Amino acid sequence: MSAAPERVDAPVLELVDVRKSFGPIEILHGIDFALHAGEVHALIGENGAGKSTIMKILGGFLAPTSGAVRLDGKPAPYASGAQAEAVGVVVIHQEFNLAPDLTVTENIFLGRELGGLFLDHRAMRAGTQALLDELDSPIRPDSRIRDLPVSDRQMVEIAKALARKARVLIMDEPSAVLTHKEVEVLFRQIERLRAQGVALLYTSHRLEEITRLADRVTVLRDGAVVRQAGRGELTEDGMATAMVGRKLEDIYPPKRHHAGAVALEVRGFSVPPLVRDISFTLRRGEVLGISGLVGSGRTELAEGLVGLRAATGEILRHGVPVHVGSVREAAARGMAYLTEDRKEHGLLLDKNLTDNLTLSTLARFGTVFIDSGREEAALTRAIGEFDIRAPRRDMKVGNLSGGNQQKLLLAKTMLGDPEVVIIDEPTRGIDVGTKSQIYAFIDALAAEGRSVIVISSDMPEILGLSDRVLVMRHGRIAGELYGERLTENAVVRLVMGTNEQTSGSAAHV
Amino acid sequence: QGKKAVIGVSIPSATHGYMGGLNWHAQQAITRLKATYPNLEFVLATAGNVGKQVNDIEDMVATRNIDALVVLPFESEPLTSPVKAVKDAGKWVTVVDRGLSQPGIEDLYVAGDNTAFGRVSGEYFKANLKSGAKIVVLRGIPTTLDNERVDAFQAAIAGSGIEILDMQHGNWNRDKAFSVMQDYLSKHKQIDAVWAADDDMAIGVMEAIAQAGRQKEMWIVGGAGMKEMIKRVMDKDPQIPVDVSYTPGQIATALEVTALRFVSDTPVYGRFIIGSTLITPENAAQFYFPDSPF
Amino acid sequence: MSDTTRPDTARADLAKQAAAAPSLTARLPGLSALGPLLALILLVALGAYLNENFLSAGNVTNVLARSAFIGMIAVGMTFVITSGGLDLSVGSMAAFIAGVMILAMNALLPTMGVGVPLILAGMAIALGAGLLAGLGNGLLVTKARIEPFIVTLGTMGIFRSLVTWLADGGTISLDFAVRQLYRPVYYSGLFGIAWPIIVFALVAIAGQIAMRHTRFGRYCEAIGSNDKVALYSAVNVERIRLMTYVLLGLLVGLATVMYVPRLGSASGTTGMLWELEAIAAVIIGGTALKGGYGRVWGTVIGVLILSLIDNILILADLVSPYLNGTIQGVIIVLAVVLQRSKSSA
Amino acid sequence: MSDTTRPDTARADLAKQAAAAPSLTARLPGLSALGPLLALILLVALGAYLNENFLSAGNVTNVLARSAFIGMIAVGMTFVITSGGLDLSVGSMAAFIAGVMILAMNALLPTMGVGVPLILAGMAIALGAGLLAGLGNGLLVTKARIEPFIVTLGTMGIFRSLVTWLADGGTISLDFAVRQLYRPVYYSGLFGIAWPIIVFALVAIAGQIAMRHTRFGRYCEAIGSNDKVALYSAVNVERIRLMTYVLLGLLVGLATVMYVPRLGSASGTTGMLWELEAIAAVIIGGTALKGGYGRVWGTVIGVLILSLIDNILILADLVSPYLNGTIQGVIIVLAVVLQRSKSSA
Ligand SMILES: Nc1ncnc2c1ncn2[C@@H]1O[C@H](COP(=O)(O)OP(=O)(O)OP(=O)(O)O)[C@@H](O)[C@H]1O
Ligand SMILES: Nc1ncnc2c1ncn2[C@@H]1O[C@H](COP(=O)(O)OP(=O)(O)OP(=O)(O)O)[C@@H](O)[C@H]1O
Ligand SMILES: [Mg+2]
Ligand SMILES: [Mg+2]
Repeated sequence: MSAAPERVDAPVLELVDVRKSFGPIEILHGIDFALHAGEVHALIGENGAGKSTIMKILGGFLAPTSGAVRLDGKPAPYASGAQAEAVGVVVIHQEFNLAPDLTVTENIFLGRELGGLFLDHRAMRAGTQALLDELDSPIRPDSRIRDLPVSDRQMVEIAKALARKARVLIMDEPSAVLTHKEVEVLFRQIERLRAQGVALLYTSHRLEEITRLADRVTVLRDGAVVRQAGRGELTEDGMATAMVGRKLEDIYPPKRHHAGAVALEVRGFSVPPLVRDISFTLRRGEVLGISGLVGSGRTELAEGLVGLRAATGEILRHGVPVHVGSVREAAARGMAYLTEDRKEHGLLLDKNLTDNLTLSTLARFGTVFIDSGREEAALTRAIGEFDIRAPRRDMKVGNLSGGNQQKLLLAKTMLGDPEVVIIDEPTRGIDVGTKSQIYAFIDALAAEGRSVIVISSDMPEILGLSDRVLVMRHGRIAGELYGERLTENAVVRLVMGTNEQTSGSAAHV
Repeated sequence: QGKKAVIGVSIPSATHGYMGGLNWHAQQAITRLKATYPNLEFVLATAGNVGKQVNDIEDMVATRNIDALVVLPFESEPLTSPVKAVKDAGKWVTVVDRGLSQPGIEDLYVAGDNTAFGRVSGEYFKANLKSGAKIVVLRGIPTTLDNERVDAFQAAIAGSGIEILDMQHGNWNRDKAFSVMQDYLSKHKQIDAVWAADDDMAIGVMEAIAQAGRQKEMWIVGGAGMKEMIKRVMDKDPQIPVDVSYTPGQIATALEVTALRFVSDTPVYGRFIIGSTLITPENAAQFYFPDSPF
Repeated sequence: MSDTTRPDTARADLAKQAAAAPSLTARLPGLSALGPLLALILLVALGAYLNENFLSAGNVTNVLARSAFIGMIAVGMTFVITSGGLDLSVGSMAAFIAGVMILAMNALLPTMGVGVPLILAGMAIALGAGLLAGLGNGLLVTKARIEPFIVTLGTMGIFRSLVTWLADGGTISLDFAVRQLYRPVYYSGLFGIAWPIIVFALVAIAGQIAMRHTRFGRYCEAIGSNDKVALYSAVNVERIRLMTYVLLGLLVGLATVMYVPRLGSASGTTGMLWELEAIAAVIIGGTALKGGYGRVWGTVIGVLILSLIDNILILADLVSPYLNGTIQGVIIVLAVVLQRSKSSA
Repeated sequence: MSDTTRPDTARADLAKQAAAAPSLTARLPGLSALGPLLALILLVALGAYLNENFLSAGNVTNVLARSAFIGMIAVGMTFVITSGGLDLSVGSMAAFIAGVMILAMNALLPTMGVGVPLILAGMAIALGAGLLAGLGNGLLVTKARIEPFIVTLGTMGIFRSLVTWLADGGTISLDFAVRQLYRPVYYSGLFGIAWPIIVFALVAIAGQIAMRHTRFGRYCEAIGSNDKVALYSAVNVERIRLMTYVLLGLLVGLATVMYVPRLGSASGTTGMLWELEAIAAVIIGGTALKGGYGRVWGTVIGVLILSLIDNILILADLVSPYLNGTIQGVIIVLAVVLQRSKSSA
């Protein structure tokens, strides 16, 4: 079925009949695949299809179990990521590959510091600043990675890769944690590199990005290539169908408008230093979206609400003021929060699926002793419900594919059966097929009479899911939109702080 | 004699029973001397290791302007130069118990006799055991003074036909001695006597023997004159027939004699060797200090 | 359509495999986990080869009973280390508790008289003192947020010097008559098994169960693995951390309750270097020093390895006793080499 | 176009905010970093208050010179800990090196005679022995992949027992004539500053520069922070780790070179507990025990704090000497409380 236009020039980097197994389980089944200079090649597939594994093999971070990696037609002369970088094959990893205790500059130049016997701090700092400027990023070169929000960390990853002067640049879901504006910056860089003749490999679950960027698309399903296509040959629908193996319906559930009693009321809520004076109400059966730029304080607000950050102001549940000083208290009040930072705050990467799934609700699994039977049953249910693809149930969560980690995190949050659930970036890195499942799930929560807050930087997602949208800017609520007035245009204008009257044309954020 | 004088006292810290006793005697003597001679001031420092002791001595000279130093060297060799430096600075030096490696530095030397300690013990074994008797030995912390004692002991029993089955380090520690003795008892079917070489170790040894129910088989000689042990000797405990004195009170003697130098014109130069005597039921009473913690 | 069948069967396979639940490799402890056990077995074999009395009931009882103090403490230490902490103070704490306990019993003697109530009072005091000491460490770590290394280095010095001070530099001894009554708690036993061994076994079993089958153990691992994640997962991180120190304090108290009847005394040297031995036992047993993974049964093996080395060195006249430390060091390292595969995997 | 300007200023504002706020806390060492310094200053003030001679040249020289041994070792330890390692063997290693050095010098004496060449030969031997000892630790950690805690616990016992064995349980002494020649290396100096102080200062400065301004230091931090990341970034993780242990071994050798002229001997108790003191100094100085962040100047302050505590305890007859440990412990904990703000942030 695959019918891609044959390229005449020789590929730069190539996989020939590559297979990869982890233990007894084969993940990749004979992949053939080539990257050409001056071309953006997109690799798409469901969560766990093997995209990251392919990228790691290309970048020298994993060795194929069988098959060959060829650079310029010859066997690739590298056995590690570091050696690959030395010959110009650079990877932006899906998992962050930054040392948390080091600063932005130190990370960007790690392994290739400037200076002779002594480090040339000034030059490295200037170099970093230049890179960040190029990326239009306000990150300070001296910030420690530990202190940066995820989106900024991703920008640092990108800057680090750009600094590597690549011949081949492999990007594993670089846009997943970025906002539209940052994605635009990224795309400009990608286009610049393509023009310079760099061979690029790109993956994303946002199919519109693929349509826009890719000169060539390879569709992966369960570790095998099922389709290759040139630019314009596949519509987004076509890609989704090829990935999932079945036709996808409209991914957003129909809107409901039957909100019930007020479940949560927030009055004059401030989370120092940024978030000030937030008030809103949330009804039963309602999905409330919160939109805003990166750094507008959405995460801080959410973390304040569930007691993870010191906050002032009032929280009322069912009209009664409650004290929420910790996640435990929040849970006791029926409130749960799903973090946007699954690596640092969400999952124990070196523990197995069960331990992670039940961690926040362990009290429900037995009284004195943990009932591992019930835990296993819960995992089986979660695997089914959220379509978690794990080769083995007892594997470390860190070895799950990125999207499956996110699904597990969702399952973990939902296990507590919360009445009010705040989901920060619910579908980061989740494939289109599963996205609709998650949307349906969120919809079902609301239909059951629960209240959901969705924080998302994905505009269609916010619009498609929410009954009502709060827009935050600079730590304050910039406006509230619902019903007729809930349009992309209106949200964008509030997000950007553009005057309501100026009927602007800001289409992209 | 109204002139103020500061006497620095540097001794090892109370890391085992004997040193505990020595600390106690030092503090008692200081309290007593301070009360008697108001013009005397004392600086007491205890050290857990050689380095710390040298530091203490330096500090006393540099900041407390001591006129005299009473020192019980943790080890002889490394303290020789630092103490010599004190002497060279014109201070009075009293050395207690362990001599310096270079003779003639100290003005006054008050000491127990480690060689005698081992010899007296060995002679008792030789006199009270038949040829072919089997004994086990517990040694202290590996140090020169432990070597001196053990060498003298071995020399004293030489030719007696007494067989030393085992010699392991009990580190002058009850717990360690207890487990070493337990292992000896598992290992050796016949043991006729134990030289525990220290009363703290003897206590651990006794417990191990009691546990094995072999009290009747062997007797024990410890050393240093811990009050509980002296009591047993006085009470004619067959397990503890004798003890060997190595009095921690020697520090008090040294302090008193040194103090005399500053409160009177009594010439006090010289060497006072407090020999190690065999403590038997007959003379035990004169070694018994029920108030001492040791 | 033929190209869709392959992935679908593949997916079904995957699902089946996943459903097949914890696989063999995870259920069996695996070579890495068996490392210390192997080392223990080798040591036992060596001991039996070197000395026929090695496997005698008497020697086995001795070794096990001696291991009991460090053993109980090491079980508590496993939880502290698993949750990312450390406690250097346990040895001094044991000495301090022993001192306090003996002084208290001697003081209560005139009013209570020699009898079981006095012993029980002493035990209660020891456990109470252990609890308070552990609480102190725990509060300094969790509330004052000081590095555990520093907190417990500080309290190590404090406890040690307090007991020396209480003992006036010498030894604190339990009244003779009381001791006679108390002695059997160390020396006697049930069905021929000494009490310390029984208590240690119970502590070890309870510890293993607590680590694997209770929330507390699970939370300790979670906190040690990533305390931020634990915090976001509604785990009361501070309380669990505090509890590990309190538990350890209690176990030090319990160890002291078993220790005092042995020699009936405490001094400034009691429990010297127990902390190092306990930590070493924990690490030899396969618990990660950085936290996140605890293995109580491994700790028990670690403790046994350490006390067997001493036992064997004395039973066999291998070399100069000066070199005991060398052999000890070599065996410790070798015991861990046997589980090297773990970190290299 | 007007609608795009606003957001851009908004972002610029944000950037400004971001630039303004953290810089104060990050650029300046900040309260957290100044904590140990503050503790040091308080201690000096206390000492000066208690005794007029405290600030005398003699006393200051004494305190600094004796800090030099632990100081040099602690500087090396800072690198080891920063890169996620640990070394418990340094104290025993120093004793062992001192023993080997003295025996070698005594053995060379008949052929070389008393003279500077003999001293230099001794120094070379000490440094060589340190290098080899560090290499041994390092290889066991990196090649055999054993937990540094276990490796160095093992080698701690090994070095300690080897020196006891070499000394035949007693003391190894440098020939008297040689000692007289060698003595000035500790007791004499340059422009009135004692040699150990000069050497320590040089080591500290070099260490600070190496940590902040060379690749080696940068890589140590990166490895300690996340060794996977370092590996992915073409850092030779194993070699850097190995180098930290070798460096530490060399510095232990250097410390021994300065130590031997002070006491002229070595025994089984030489360097006892230096490891604990060195590690404590590193942690008090603000280096994270888990690695990833090293602060050499903090270590120097930590060393000075520790040796000042001892010094001050002698200055004032505060209490029973039995309670010294209590005061010491309290001060250590307090010194770190002053930097508590760090972890709570
Ligand atoms: N080290 C490992 N051990 C075991 N299984 C692994 C390991 N690494 C990856 N896998 C498994 O290989 C499969 C492919 O993972 P990969 O990360 O390549 O997926 P992906 O296509 O990138 O998915 P996503 O879109 O969710 O990022 C997954 O089932 C994953 O769990
Ligand atoms: N630990 C931290 N240290 C320093 N600054 C922080 C830290 N966490 C967040 N910030 C800053 O606080 C501001 C608000 O961040 P927050 O994550 O709440 O924003 P957000 O609206 O949720 O954005 P995002 O879309 O990235 O989630 C940002 O400027 C961010 O850089
Ligand atoms: Mg992936
Ligand atoms: Mg956010």
